[in-house]
Amino acid sequence: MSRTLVIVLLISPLFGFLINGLFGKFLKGNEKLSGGIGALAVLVSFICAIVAFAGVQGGAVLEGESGVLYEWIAGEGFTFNIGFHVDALTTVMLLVITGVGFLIHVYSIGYMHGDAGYTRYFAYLNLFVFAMLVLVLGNNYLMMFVGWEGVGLCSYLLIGFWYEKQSATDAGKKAFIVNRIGDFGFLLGMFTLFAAFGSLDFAAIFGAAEANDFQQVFGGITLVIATLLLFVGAVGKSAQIPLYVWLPDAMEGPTPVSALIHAATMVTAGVYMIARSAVLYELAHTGEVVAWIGVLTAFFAATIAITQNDIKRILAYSTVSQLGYMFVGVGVGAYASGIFHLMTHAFFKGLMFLAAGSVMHAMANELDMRKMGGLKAKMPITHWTFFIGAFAMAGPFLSGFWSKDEILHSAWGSNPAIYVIGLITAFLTAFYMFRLIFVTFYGQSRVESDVAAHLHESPPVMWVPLAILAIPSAIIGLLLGWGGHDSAFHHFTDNVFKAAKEIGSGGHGEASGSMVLFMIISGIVGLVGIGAAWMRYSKRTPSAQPGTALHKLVANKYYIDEIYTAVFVQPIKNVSHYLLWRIVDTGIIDGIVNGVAGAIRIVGGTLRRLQTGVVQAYIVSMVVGIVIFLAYYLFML
Amino acid sequence: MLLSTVIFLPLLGVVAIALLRGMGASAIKGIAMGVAVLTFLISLGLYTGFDATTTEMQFAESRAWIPQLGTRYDIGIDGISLWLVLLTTFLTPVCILAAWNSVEKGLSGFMMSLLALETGMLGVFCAMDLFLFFVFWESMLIPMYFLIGIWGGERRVYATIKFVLYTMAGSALMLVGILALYFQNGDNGFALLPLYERVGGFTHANLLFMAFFIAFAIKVPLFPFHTWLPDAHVEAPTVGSVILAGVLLKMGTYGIVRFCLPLFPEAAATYTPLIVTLAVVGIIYGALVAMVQPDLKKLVAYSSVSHLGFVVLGLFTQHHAGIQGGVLQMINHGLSTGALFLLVGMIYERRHSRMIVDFGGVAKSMPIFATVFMITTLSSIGLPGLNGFVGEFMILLGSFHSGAFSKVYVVLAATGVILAAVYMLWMFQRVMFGTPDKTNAALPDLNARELAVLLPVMLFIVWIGVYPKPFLNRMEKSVGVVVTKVRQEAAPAMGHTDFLDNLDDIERPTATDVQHQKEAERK
Amino acid sequence: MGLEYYLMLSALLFTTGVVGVLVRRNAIIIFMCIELMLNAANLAFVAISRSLGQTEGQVFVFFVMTVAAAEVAIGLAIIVSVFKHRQTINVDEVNSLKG
Amino acid sequence: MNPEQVLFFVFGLIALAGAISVISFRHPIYSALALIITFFAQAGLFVLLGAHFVAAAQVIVYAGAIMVLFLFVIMLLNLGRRDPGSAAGRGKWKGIAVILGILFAAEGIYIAVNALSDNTAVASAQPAAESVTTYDIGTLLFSKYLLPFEVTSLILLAALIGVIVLVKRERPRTISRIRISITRD
Repeated sequence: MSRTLVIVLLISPLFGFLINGLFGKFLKGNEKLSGGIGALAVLVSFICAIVAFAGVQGGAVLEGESGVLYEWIAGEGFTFNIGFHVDALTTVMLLVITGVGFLIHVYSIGYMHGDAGYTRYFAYLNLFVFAMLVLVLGNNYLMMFVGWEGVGLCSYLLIGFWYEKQSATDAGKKAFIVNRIGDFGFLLGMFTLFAAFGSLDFAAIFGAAEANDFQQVFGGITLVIATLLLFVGAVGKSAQIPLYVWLPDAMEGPTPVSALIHAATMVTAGVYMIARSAVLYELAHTGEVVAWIGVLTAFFAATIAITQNDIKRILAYSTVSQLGYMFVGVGVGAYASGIFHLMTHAFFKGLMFLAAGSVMHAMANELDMRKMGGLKAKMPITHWTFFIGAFAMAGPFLSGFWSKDEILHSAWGSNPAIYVIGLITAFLTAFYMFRLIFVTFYGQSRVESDVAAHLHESPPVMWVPLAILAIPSAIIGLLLGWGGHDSAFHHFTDNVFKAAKEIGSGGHGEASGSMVLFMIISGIVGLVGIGAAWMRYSKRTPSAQPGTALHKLVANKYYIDEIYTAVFVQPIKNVSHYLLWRIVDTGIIDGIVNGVAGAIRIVGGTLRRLQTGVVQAYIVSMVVGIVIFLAYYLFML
Repeated sequence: MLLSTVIFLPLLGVVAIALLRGMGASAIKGIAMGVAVLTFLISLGLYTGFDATTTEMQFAESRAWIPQLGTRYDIGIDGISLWLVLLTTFLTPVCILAAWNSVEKGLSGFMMSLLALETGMLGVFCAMDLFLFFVFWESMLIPMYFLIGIWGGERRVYATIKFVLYTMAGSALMLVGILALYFQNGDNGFALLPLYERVGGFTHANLLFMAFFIAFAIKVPLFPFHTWLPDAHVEAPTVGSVILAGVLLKMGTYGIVRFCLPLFPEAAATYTPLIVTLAVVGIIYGALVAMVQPDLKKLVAYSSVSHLGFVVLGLFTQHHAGIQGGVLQMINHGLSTGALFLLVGMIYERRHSRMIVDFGGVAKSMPIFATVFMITTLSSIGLPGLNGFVGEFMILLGSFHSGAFSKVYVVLAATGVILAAVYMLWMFQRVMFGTPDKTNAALPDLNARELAVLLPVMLFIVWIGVYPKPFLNRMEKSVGVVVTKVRQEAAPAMGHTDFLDNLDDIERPTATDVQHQKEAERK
Repeated sequence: MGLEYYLMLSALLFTTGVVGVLVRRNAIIIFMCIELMLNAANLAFVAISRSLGQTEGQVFVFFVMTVAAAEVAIGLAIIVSVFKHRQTINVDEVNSLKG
Repeated sequence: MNPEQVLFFVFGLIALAGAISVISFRHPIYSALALIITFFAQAGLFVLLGAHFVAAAQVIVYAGAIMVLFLFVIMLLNLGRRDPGSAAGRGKWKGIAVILGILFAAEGIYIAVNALSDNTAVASAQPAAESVTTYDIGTLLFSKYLLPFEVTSLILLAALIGVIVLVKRERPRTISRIRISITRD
């Protein structure tokens, strides 16, 4: 666990970015080279991450003084460092980011083939990895925020990657701005923490918070306010209610980007942040808010996912929904389970996105699953990998099952209502995922004939990453999750959450009831969902027009976007344009200024008449003045 | 002598150009560029020779000037003015290079105005004598008047007059203030430093504070004194806009930190609620109005109103981080808004339009331009890793931490961060993205000269963002002086009520209470 | 002779000059009246100089004379050129200063 | 009454009469001649005050050079016959002017009589018995007032150049116009 290792790990993608970004012009036309550089940069990081992972076995930590690289912003009474904190939690994130990241880089080499912005794409992707690494490596909230905003930027750039498309740039802008709203909360949360603790270092804050040794800037509810503000940031970044609206639109970006940023890594940053701040959330008792927002989002997004026909959008809503599960996990105090789900989700959702990309690649970028069907025969690898991903998320035995079940189990211990909603969502999840599978890969082919002609399996550079990702998606849950709260994963991360566990013990109530019972219930619910989807969709296509009013409401995503536009966007635009600019600025303020000028002109115009041009008239007035002044001076003083 | 050399070397350039006017355009440009670069290089001596450990004025010079009036030629710099001096000497050669081919008439006059302006601005930042300060303050108006009035756009006369009259209205008040200080300064004439050490404040301190503050607020410009700015920017030639945004506006905020705060700390504390309200209104108002501007230059101009609101907010925090952030943000705004105006100027030269609707898809035809524009935009909206973030973060942190005013202001000000993203990215999208039409598709990308103009600015944008320590280091002590003054003497004037702060009164079990309770239950 | 007599005479001469400037229209005569006023001032200078026993007053007279000479030269040149343009030196008719 | 007093009144009355004549004569040439008389009378007063150098300068510079210039211009412009505007507008300011004149003179005399008597510096000063010599003035001019002295030369130079510039322009038309005006009369 040396600092050099961490620096290499961090800097490698930055180099990749600089090479592709600055010298991209000279790499033009050599796709292999720029793609190779991009992938290699992340591979180096991945290897470093494995070394780091090995180094933190048994609870070793790189942090504090030893991790400080340099003083960033410092002055009288405040010091913010660029420094690292590497523990078990960090290495899990590192492995996910660099591991999944590397595979997606490799996949992109094939997927982006022939695109005009090839080098630009890899530059952005490397920059994203760099920012994401900053986010998880930082030993203080400010550094986390740097990465936080950095990944937001990359997300913006990559969503709007095909900038000639209006919808893509709109989506990018929307993502950035909605994220900014969240960041606004994060920023204020940091200020509250700084005001309370005089520092933003994790170690200092958590230590002082446990010892109850800090400034109560908002009275007894300082930590409540701080954690809720930070949670606003998480809501924005991890697309929870009410700021989830950007994520479905973000599917305008290239599909590998959706896989990496909008499924596997960036959107889980909020979960990571809360897990990292576990001590604070335990002390402030705000976990319940987090859990409720999470479970509601999970349910809400799942309902929307049922009605969508665009495969990437379904995956997007399923991501929102799964993120909700993760928030339930960290909200109810099952931090390790939440992070475990984060990890399994990264594998199976990344896998599904890449598989969806593979479908798009074959289908000439068609996304509407009503125009697919029966793809199984033409694209067996894609089908099987997709199937594994979907089953990992919805059904029993594969990775997602283990992590989700741990969360639900903990939720029951915390609040049965959350558990029930979570279970219903699990049913919905199974239903919409397999609706997607059956409509896309089974049944009659509805592919248009000209597309059908060159329907083909993707090249190895694309399907190999799929196959590799399918392995952890299938087995990692069993490997690391066996034993529920006593599993290997829990042991590995034990040290990180020990402090929070101690504070929280009793608060959440130990999960009661047998784990096995819960697993059986979840398994059955999942299978029922799959069965329902089979009944409904294995033979039939989803209807083109929504039927009932409720269906229509859900299919239109509850009109949330329209409501936001009508309530926030348009009024602000109109007020700014008509009231502030036209009336206040041009009318009132400039009116006063020009009015003063006009008044002076009128007075001057009147006084002008006095200037007859006859010199003697001037002299007369001058002499009158002299006489009066002299008289005053001589006789009055 | 180093400081005097830096201040007056550009004036020497003016004389040289005046004498050699007949030598042709390239000679004039060469002289101007040479002088500007030389000034910058010499001014680097100020940076290397600066002692960050002292609060004294450095490189100080003191000579009798007009003994009958009690005015002296006293100059010197501290950690605050150092950066503004360097910003000025840095931006001037950049501007000259940017204007290389764009001046069609009166090239020698243009270059002379630019160099004379540099002397005026440097003088303002170095003067340690009130009278000298005023002379520089006013003298810098003249070249600016010519720059906008001769080389400006269609409504340049209206804009120039508005600019000059607005400023003069403030200057008149400031002159009264300077005279009032003179009469309270005993035998020290117009010297500034003895005023700092004066104990017991001044008579009519509140009025004097206002006299100075309004003059500076107009220059900043603080809402609602800002309406000259959009007009001046729109009509000014590119270089004029750059200097205006980059340096001239900083003279207002510099004045606040040099005069208003240390001289009248109590009055400053008294008026803090009012001023901070105006600053926050300016932040939000500027951002909202910027959002709906159809003209690129106007958009950037209103964004300046928003950004300078942040600076003023920072300066009135009575907090190290806040004031340091405010000073740093002056530099940052100079760099990023300066760069934005340069970029707008470059695209205007190609397209002869500044209307956003005329653009679209420019990223396709001008990828390098789009990249630089993107970096500048991000710097302007305060993305971490670039300069704007460091300043904004420190300002907001300081405001939140200081307790000089309610935290509600900070929350409102922080919304400016969101709005900045809205208007800048929306503008960027409309200009850069989409499919270019025939005219826009034919625009040539940046040439080597234009890159040479922009790259140094980009370098500093990244540098301050990644490693601001050299900057913060050198201003720390000087800011400390201001903070001590403001805190000590302002303490009695504080004591506002704040509904957020009153949350103390609400009874709430603390975390440890809960823990104890649980332990008790378990037992 | 007391100083006050000289000063009174100076005041009377000066007043005469002032009245002349006010009542006359002819630019040349107005000019002469200005010379008259300057001379009245000179008289006061010399008288006070003598009364104080200092030489400075006379030096100032010397300067006044120099300035007067310069002024007359310029003034008459202006009159000549005004006459060239307007064929008149009547100050009533020269009113381009009218606002 | 000693001779000095007699001479003071004689010269004073001549000067005053001359001055009044200057502003009363309709004819500029008469005015000019009256002004010369005033200057001569003033030179006499200077002699009475013991200022011989100034008296001489008065005669040479004013009466000699300046007035010649006046006469020359009057003749050049052929203004000799009458005051062109006097008939039309003389009365316009006359009343006001006279009243102002009386007030102004009264104030001046008041200063001469009263205000100065309060001024101890002037009142207590001993009148110099001896006259000031040219030597004294010269010494002062070339020592204490050297810089102003040199500056006056610049003023004269500026005047010289100014005059040339003023009169030089449009020379051909100038001559013809003057000719016209001459022939017209």
